[in-house]
Amino acid sequence: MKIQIKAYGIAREIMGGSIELEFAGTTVHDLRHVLLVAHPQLIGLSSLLIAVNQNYASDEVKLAEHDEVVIIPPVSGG
Amino acid sequence: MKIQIKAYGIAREIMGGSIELEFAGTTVHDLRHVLLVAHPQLIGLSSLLIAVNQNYASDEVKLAEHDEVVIIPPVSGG
Amino acid sequence: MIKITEKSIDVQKVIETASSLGAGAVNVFIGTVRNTAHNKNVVWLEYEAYESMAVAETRKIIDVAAHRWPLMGWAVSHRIGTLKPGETAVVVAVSTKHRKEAFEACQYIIDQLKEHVPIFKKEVFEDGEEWVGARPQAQAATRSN
Amino acid sequence: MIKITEKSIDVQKVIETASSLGAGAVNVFIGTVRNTAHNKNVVWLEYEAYESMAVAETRKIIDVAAHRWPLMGWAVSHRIGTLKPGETAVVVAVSTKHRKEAFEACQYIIDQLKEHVPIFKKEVFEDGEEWVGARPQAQAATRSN
Repeated sequence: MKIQIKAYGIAREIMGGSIELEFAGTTVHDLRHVLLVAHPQLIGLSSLLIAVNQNYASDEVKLAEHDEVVIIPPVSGG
Repeated sequence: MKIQIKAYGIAREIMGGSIELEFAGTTVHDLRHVLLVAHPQLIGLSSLLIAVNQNYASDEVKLAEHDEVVIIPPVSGG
Repeated sequence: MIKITEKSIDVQKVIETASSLGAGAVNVFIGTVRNTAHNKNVVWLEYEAYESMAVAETRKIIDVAAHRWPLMGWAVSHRIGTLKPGETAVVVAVSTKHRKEAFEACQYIIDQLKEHVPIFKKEVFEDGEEWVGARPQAQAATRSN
Repeated sequence: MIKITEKSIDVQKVIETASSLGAGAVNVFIGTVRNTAHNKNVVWLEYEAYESMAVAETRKIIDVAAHRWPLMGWAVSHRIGTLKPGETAVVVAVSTKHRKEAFEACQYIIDQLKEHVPIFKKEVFEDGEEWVGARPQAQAATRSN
């Protein structure tokens, strides 16, 4: 399936902006693996969360075609 | 000696304002005794401090004629 | 800045006074007049201060706070006179590099101020009045009006 | 009120939004841009937010705080975009009947906000830039510019 992926902060810079991905996997865990392989610099971050439909998603969450998927590097608000 | 005594808050109301006192004692302890006898309503207060020259004074502090003596009932700022 | 004033307090100005370019955190406490006390409507409050000593005692508190926490700026302003519900009675503001210290120092200052600074507050209700904290609780409940 | 905004934050307005006639205490936290970090001059900061989720996550934090403490009013405003030293990045204000609760709730909200809300800050120095907290400390020290 195709998924649109948005990213913020340093993740946005590493990934070069929002991307559309032809995704062969099923879960957040699979997506993380695909991203780390495609963009090894993401491995060096202190944390890398994935939000699905505006909630932090754990690894076993399954992805569907029209999900809002966002890559969240370490937050630093305030 | 003569001392001028100022009071604030409920102590001011009980004592009827600032007073001049012909004082036969020597210490803050003596003054407190004189005041409590003259104004028994002061006894019912949660606390009654005496400031001498803008510092809270303990009972053994000696008073002199031109000291700034102020009666401080329970504080409730803020 | 330590200020005892009959004029309405400009909170923004107190905050600006306490701010510092090197500080990342400002904590501000604002004490306002509540519209009820002891389940009765407060009509107004009257504050009076032994002003010179109130300033001196507040300065002592600030000195201790500045020893305990690395304050980069601070300001305290206390209103006196007649205050209606909703009005600001006191503002304490401190700035520090990091936020934990700002919270701690600000709370210390207002706690100490309420305990030691010679300022006195009378609550005026529709059916009477009461000097706050003047008498032990049991007697306060049966006060005359 | 939860607000993510590119405009300069009006602190007084945030405080007014959080105030309540029944509350006697307002605690306010203001996060400002420091002029130094890692012993270097900060030229400016850039904040970006995943806005819709930032609002949703802040709301969750407020909901928990309102369960734990009897909040009578609250407001959170976070600036995004380019900020110079001295400018206000975030304001959290809460009002409660008594002051202890106001301090605790305000500190809880800012602590949680900094940990969970998807807002991202880049420090721009004269000789480089750094996304705050992005990398473990040791690597951050040897970042390229």
